[in-house]
Amino acid sequence: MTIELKKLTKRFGALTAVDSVDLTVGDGEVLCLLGPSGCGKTTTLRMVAGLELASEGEVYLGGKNVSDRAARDRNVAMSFQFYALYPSLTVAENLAFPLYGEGLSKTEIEVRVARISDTLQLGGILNRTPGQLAEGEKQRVAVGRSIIRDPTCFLFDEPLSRLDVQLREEMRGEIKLVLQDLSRPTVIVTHDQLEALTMADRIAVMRDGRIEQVDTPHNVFQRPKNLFVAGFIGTPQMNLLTATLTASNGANAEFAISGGQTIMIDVDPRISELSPGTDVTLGVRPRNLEISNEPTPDGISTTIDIVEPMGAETLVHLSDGQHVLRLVTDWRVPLNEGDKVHTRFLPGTTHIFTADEQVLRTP
Amino acid sequence: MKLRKVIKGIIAVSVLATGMSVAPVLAADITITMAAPDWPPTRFMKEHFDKSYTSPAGHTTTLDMDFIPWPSFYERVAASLTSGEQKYQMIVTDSQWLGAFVEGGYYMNLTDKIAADPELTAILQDLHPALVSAYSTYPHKTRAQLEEIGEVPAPGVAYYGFPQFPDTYVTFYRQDIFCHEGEMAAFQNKYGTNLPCSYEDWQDTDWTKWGQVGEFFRRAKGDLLAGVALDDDFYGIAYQAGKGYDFSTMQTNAFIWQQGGDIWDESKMPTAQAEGVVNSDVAVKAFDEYLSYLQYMPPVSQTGQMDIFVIQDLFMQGKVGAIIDWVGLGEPVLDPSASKVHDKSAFGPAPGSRKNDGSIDRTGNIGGQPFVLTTWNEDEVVDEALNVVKWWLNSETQLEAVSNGGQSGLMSVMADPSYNGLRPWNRAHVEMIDWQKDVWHIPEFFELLTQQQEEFDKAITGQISAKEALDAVAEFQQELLEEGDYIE
Amino acid sequence: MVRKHREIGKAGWGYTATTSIIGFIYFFPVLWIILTAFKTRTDALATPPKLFFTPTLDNFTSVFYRASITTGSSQATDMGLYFFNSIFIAGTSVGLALIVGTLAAYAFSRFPLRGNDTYLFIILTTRMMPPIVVIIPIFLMFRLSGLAGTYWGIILLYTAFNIPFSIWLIKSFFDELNPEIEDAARMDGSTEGRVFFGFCIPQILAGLSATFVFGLILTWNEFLFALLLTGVETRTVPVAMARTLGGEVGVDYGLLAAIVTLFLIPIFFVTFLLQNQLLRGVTFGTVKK
Amino acid sequence: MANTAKTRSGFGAWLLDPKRRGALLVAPAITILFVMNIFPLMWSFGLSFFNYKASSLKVPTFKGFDNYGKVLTDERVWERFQTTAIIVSSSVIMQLIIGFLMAMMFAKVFPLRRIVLMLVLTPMMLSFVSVGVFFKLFYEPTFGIVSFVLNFFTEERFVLLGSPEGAILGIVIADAWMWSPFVMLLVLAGLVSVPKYLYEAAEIDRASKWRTFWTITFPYIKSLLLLAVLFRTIETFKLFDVVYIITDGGPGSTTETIAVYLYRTAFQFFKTSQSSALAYIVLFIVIVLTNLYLYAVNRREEEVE
Repeated sequence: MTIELKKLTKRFGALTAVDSVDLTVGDGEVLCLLGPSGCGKTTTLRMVAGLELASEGEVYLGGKNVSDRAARDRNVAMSFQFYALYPSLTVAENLAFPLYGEGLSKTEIEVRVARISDTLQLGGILNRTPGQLAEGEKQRVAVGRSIIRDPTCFLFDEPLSRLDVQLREEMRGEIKLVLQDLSRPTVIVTHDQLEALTMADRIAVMRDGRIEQVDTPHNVFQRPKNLFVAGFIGTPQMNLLTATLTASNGANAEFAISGGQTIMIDVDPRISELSPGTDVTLGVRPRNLEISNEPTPDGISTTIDIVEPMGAETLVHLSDGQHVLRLVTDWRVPLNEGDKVHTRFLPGTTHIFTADEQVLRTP
Repeated sequence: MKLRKVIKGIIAVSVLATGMSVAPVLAADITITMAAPDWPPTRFMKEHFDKSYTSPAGHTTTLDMDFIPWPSFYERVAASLTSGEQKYQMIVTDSQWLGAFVEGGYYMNLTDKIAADPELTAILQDLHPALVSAYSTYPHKTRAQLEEIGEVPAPGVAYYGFPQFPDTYVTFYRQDIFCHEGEMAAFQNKYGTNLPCSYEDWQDTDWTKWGQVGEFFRRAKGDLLAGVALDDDFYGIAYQAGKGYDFSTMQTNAFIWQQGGDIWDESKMPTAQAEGVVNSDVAVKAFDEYLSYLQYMPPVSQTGQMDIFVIQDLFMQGKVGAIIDWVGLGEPVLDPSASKVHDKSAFGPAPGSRKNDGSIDRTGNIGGQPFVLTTWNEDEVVDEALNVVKWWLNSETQLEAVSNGGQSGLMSVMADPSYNGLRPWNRAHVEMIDWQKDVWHIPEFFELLTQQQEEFDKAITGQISAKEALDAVAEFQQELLEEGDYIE
Repeated sequence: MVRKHREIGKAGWGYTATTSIIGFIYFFPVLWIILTAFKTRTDALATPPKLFFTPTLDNFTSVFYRASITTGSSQATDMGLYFFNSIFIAGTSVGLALIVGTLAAYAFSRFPLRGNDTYLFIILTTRMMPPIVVIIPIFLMFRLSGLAGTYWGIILLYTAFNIPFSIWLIKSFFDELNPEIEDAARMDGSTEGRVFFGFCIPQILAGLSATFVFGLILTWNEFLFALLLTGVETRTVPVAMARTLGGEVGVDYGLLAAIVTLFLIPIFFVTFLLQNQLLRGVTFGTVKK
Repeated sequence: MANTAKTRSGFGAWLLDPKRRGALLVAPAITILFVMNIFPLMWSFGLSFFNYKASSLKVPTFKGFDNYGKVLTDERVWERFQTTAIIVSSSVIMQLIIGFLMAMMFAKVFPLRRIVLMLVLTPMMLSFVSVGVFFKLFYEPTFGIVSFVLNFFTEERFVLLGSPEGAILGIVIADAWMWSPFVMLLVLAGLVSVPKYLYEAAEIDRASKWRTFWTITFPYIKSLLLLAVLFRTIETFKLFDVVYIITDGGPGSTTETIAVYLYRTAFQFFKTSQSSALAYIVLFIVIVLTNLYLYAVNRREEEVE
C-alpha cells in the first residue's frame, strides 16, 4: 500500500491553495506535512481523503487512481482536528461507528472495540459520551476510531493541536507507538515542527501550496534545502545574516557582513562557484555559535541584548548593530546584558544561501 | 371622557345671542364620539355633519366618528361597552344587539326625552312603524302591538334607537336577460307564465316562479344566454344561505312568516313557546321550500358559505340572473369599476308566498342599523346628541342622504315625489319596508342565532333534513328560554 | 482536466433549479395576492382566474386615499400613520422582548435557580392562554392605568407576549455555548459584563436574529389586541386592513391585496437582511473562527 | 468573580451579590409578564368561579366549580375539543413534515439560496386574515383557482368546503402552508449548527445517509424540533381567524374549534365566567400536552446518558 500524489493542484476560485504537489508515501511510512497555517497542507490531506476533489493532478492509493472517487469509496481513515466525535454516541459506539458499514457481526465489532480500547486504555470511559471526556481522552478516542478499521491509509489532521503541552508530549509518544504497528502509509498534518520531527519518518515542508523539501527529520534540520526550510525548522530559529562574499579559498571564505564586520569561516566547498562580490545569506543555528572573549577571524563582535535562562541552557539575544543573533549556550557561562562579547561561528556549521534562496551545498 | 368645557365668550353675549330671557345657556365645546362601522352611510353622516350641522344650543360640536371596520365592529363595541371603557356617546348598532346592551346598562332609554320634546315626538311619529318596532323598542314590541296602542310614543313602551340606515332586501335582476324576447318567449312556452321583466312583473312574482327562473336560467358553459354563448356556467337565482352571522336566518324567517309559521315571538312573553312553534309543520314546510331552491343556485350554495356578499359578487360578475340582497349592497352593483352588470341591473320587490286570495305575502326580516345614545353622559351632552338626532332625521338631511346612497325611514321623505327617482331601488325599498318584521332582541340573541345558523347550515349542506334542523333549534331554544325565564 | 468542485453541503445550479421550482409553487399563493393588488375587482374575480391582465395602480391609490361620499374628492385615509404605527410598535416591542428575554435566558442558562424548569414552564404557559379570555381584564386594566390607546400600552402588551418565546429560544442557543470559554475569560480577569457582551452575545447573534425575526412575524400581524387596545392615533395596519373585508361589498380583494403587499415589504426586508445571521452556523461559526 | 460588588455597601451590594445575579437578570422579564399576562390571567381565573355575565347588571355571585361542571358536561364542548384535536394534530404533523423536508432542502448551500429561501418564508409574514380570505377565495367553486385547476379533471364543479372532511382539509392546508416555514426555520437553525466536520467524519467512516442522519443530524435538531412542535401546538390550539373566515365553523359545527367556540361564548353569548372556565380547561389540556412532550424528550435524553 502506498499513497502517490501526482501534480496535485487545488484552486479555490483565483486562489491556488495547493500547487502541483508530487509526493509518495510508502507502506508503513509516516509522513508529516509541515508548514505555517494557510500553506495548503490540510487541503492536501483532504484531497487524499477525498473530502475535496483535486482541481488537477491525481491521487493514487495502493496503486489505484482514486482521484474521482468520493471519500467513502477510498477506504481511508482520518482523524480530525476537532476529533469529530459523534456527540450523541458513547465512546464505544463512536469506536464502533466505522465498522457498521463493513458488514461485521455484532460480536466481531465488540471484539475489535475491546482490542482498540485495550491498546489506547479506553476501558474506563467506554460508556461515556464525548461531552463528558477530557481533551486527552477525546484525542485517544479519535485516534482509536481512525485505526479500528483496516484502511488503505491513515490521515491525521493536527492531531495534537488542542492539547496542552504536557499532554501533547505524552500523546506524541503514544501515537508514535500506535503508528509503528500500522503497516499502512500515514500522513500527519501539523504546524508544530517538534511533532513532525519526533513522529515522522519523513517530513514534507510546505509553503504557499508548494512542497519546499521532503526529507527525513534529520536532513530537514541539518540540511535545509532553502532559506524557508532553514528558517522554519528548528527552535530557536536559525540566525540569518545578509553578507557579501569578498574572497574564497576552497572551503574557507571571507564575507563582509552587512553592517561592516567581516568574518572568515569554513563553509561548503561549492563556495568556489561564486565570484567575490556576490550577495549571500549566511545561516547558522543558535547552538552553533559560541561566545569568546577574544576577537577571532571566524567571529564578530556583538552586544548582549537579552539573556533568557532556559534551564540547562541559556538563550542569548545578541546584536551586531545590524542583525539580531540568537545564541544558545551552557547555563554556566556568565553573561550580563549590555556586555560586549565576541561571537564565533563554529567551523563547518554555516549554511550559504544564494540570492535565489537556495542552499549552496555539496550533495 | 371626551367632554371639554370651555367657556366661550361672555355670558351676556350668549344671552344676547339666544335672544331669550330664559336661563343663560353656556356655549361649550362638545365632542360626541360615535362608534360607527366604516362604510358609506356613516361616512356620509360624518361628512355631511361637518358641512351642515350647527348646534341649536350654540355649542361648538364635533362629531368624532370612530370608524371601525364592519367585520370587527361588533367586537370593538362589545369590548368597549362590557369593559366599561365609556368611550362612546353614540353608537351605531344592529337592532338585535339592543337587548344585550340595554340589559347591560349601556344604551340609554330615550322614552322620557322623546315624550318631553315635541320635535322628537314628531320624528317618532313620522318614522315608519316597522322601523320603530325593530330599531327602537325594548322589550320588543311588534308593529301590530304598537299600532294597537295607537299613541306615539306609546305609553309603557321603552324607546332606544333611531334609524341610521334602514335596510330591506329586494330583488336585483338582470334586465338584459329577463327582458330578452327570446328568453321571455321560451319561458312562457315552458312554464305557461311570463318571465318577470318589469317592476310590475316582479310585484307578481312568488317563490314558485322564483324556482322556475332558477331552473330556466341554469345554463352550462357554452350554452346560449340571451343569444350569447356563455364562457362559464350560469345560474338563475341566489339568495343568502351562509353560516356566518345571520346569513341564512334573515331569508328563512321570510319563508316561515309568509307561510303563516313563526319564530319564538318575544313580544308574547312569557306565553310564547319555541317547541311546537319553531318546528311546526308549517315552519318545516317553509324551510324545506327555502332549501329546495338551493339546487338552482351557484355551487357555493353547497358549502354554506353563500352569504350576502358572495351572492352580490356572483351577481356583479355576471354569474347569476337574479339575487335577493340588501339595498345597502346595491350601490357597488351600479359601479362600472366593480360590476360587469352595472348597466344591465334593475331592482324589484323580493318574491313572496302567494296566499289563497292570490295576493303575495312578502313579509321579510329587516336589516340596517339604528343608532343609540349611551348612559354615562352629562345632560349637556345628551341634549346635544339629541340635537344631532334631530338634525339627522330632518327631511333635508334625509333627502341628501338618500341621494348619496342612503335610505330614509321617515314616511314624509319616502312620500316625497322625488324619492323613488333618487336611487333605482327606492321604489322596491318603500314597498318592502311595509313588510318588515324583526328577529329577537333579547340578550341571548346571539346564542339563539348561532345555534340556529349552525343547524340551518347542516340542512343547507345536506347533512340533516329541514325537520331535524328545526327540531334541534326548537329544543335548544325551549331549554335556553325556559332557563332564562322567558318562557313560563 | 478540470474536476467539479464538490464539497459536503454544497450544491450547484441544478439544485437551485429544483429548489426554485418547489419554492415557486410554495410562493404561488403569495404571488397571487400580489398580482391581485394590481387587478380591478372584475379581474380579481375573473373566471377562469387571470394570470395575465392589464395592471392597475388604483388599489394602491385607494390604500392612501378614498373618495368622499358627498363631493367625490379624495381624502387621505391615514394609512401612512398606521404603517408607521405598525413598524414602531412591532419593532419596539420585539426589541424590548429581545433585550429582556436575553437577560433572562442567560440567567436561566448560566445561573439556574432551584426549580429552574418550573419557572421556565410557567413562563411558557402564559403564552398558551387563548387571548380572548384575558381581553376583558386587560381592557379594564388599560382603562384604569390610562394605557388604552397609547403606544406604551400596546408595546408593553406585545413585549409580554414575545417574552416567553424569546426566553425559550435564546436559552436554547445559550445552552449550546461552551461555558468553559466564559470561565476562561473570567479567570483572565474579564468582568461579568465583558463576558456577557464580549463573549456570549457575539456568539449567539444568529440566535438573536432568529428570535427577532420570529417575534416580529408573530407581532406584525396581531389583530385582536390591536383592534381593542389601540386608539385612532395608534391603530395598526392589520386593524385598518379589516375595512376591506366587508361593508358595502364583500372582500375588496384588490385593496386588501394592495395593503397586504405593502405591509409585506418592511418585514420581508428585515427578514432578508437578517437572513445571513439567521443561517450562519451557530456552533460551527464559534469553533472554527 | 464579581469582586467589585463586595467593595460596595448597602442595597447596591445586596442587589449585586452574585447569589442574586440570576434573579436580577430575570426580574425585568418576570415583571412585564406578571403585569401584562399573569395578573389578567388570575383575574379571569377568579371570574371563572362566579356567574358573571357582561350583558347583565346583576351582581355576580360565587358559584364554585359550577362553571367547570357545566362546561365539562356540555356535549357541544366535547365535540369542539375533538374537532380541535383533529385540526391541531393534522396541521402540526403536516407542518413538521413540510417544514422538515424544506429545512433539509435548504441545509445545503447553493446559488441564490437566500432568494429561494425568501420565497418559502413569506407565507408566515402574512396576516391570518389575509390568508383566510384568499384561501377561501381559492376554494370558492366559481371564482377559485383550486376549483379551476381541478375542474380539468372533474366534470362537476369542485366544492371543497361542502363536506366536513373537505372543510377540515381546507383549514389545515391554509394553516400548514402558513406555518411550515416557521418549523423549517427552527429546524434549519439546528441543521446549520451541526459542525461540518462531523459529516466529513461520517463520510470517511462510510456511514449510510440514514445512519448519518440519526447519529449526527437528529441530535442537533432535536431540541429545536421540540420547540417547534411545542409552539405550533400551542398556537394552533388558538387557531381562530383562519377558521372563522374560511368556514365559520361549518358545515354545521364540524370545523368549529375550541377557540372559535370560546370566542362565541365570551363575546357573543357574554357568558364571561363560563368562558373563563372553558379557557382554563383549554389551558390545562395544553399544559398536559406540553408536559408530555417535555417528558418524552427528557426520557430520551436519559436513555442516551
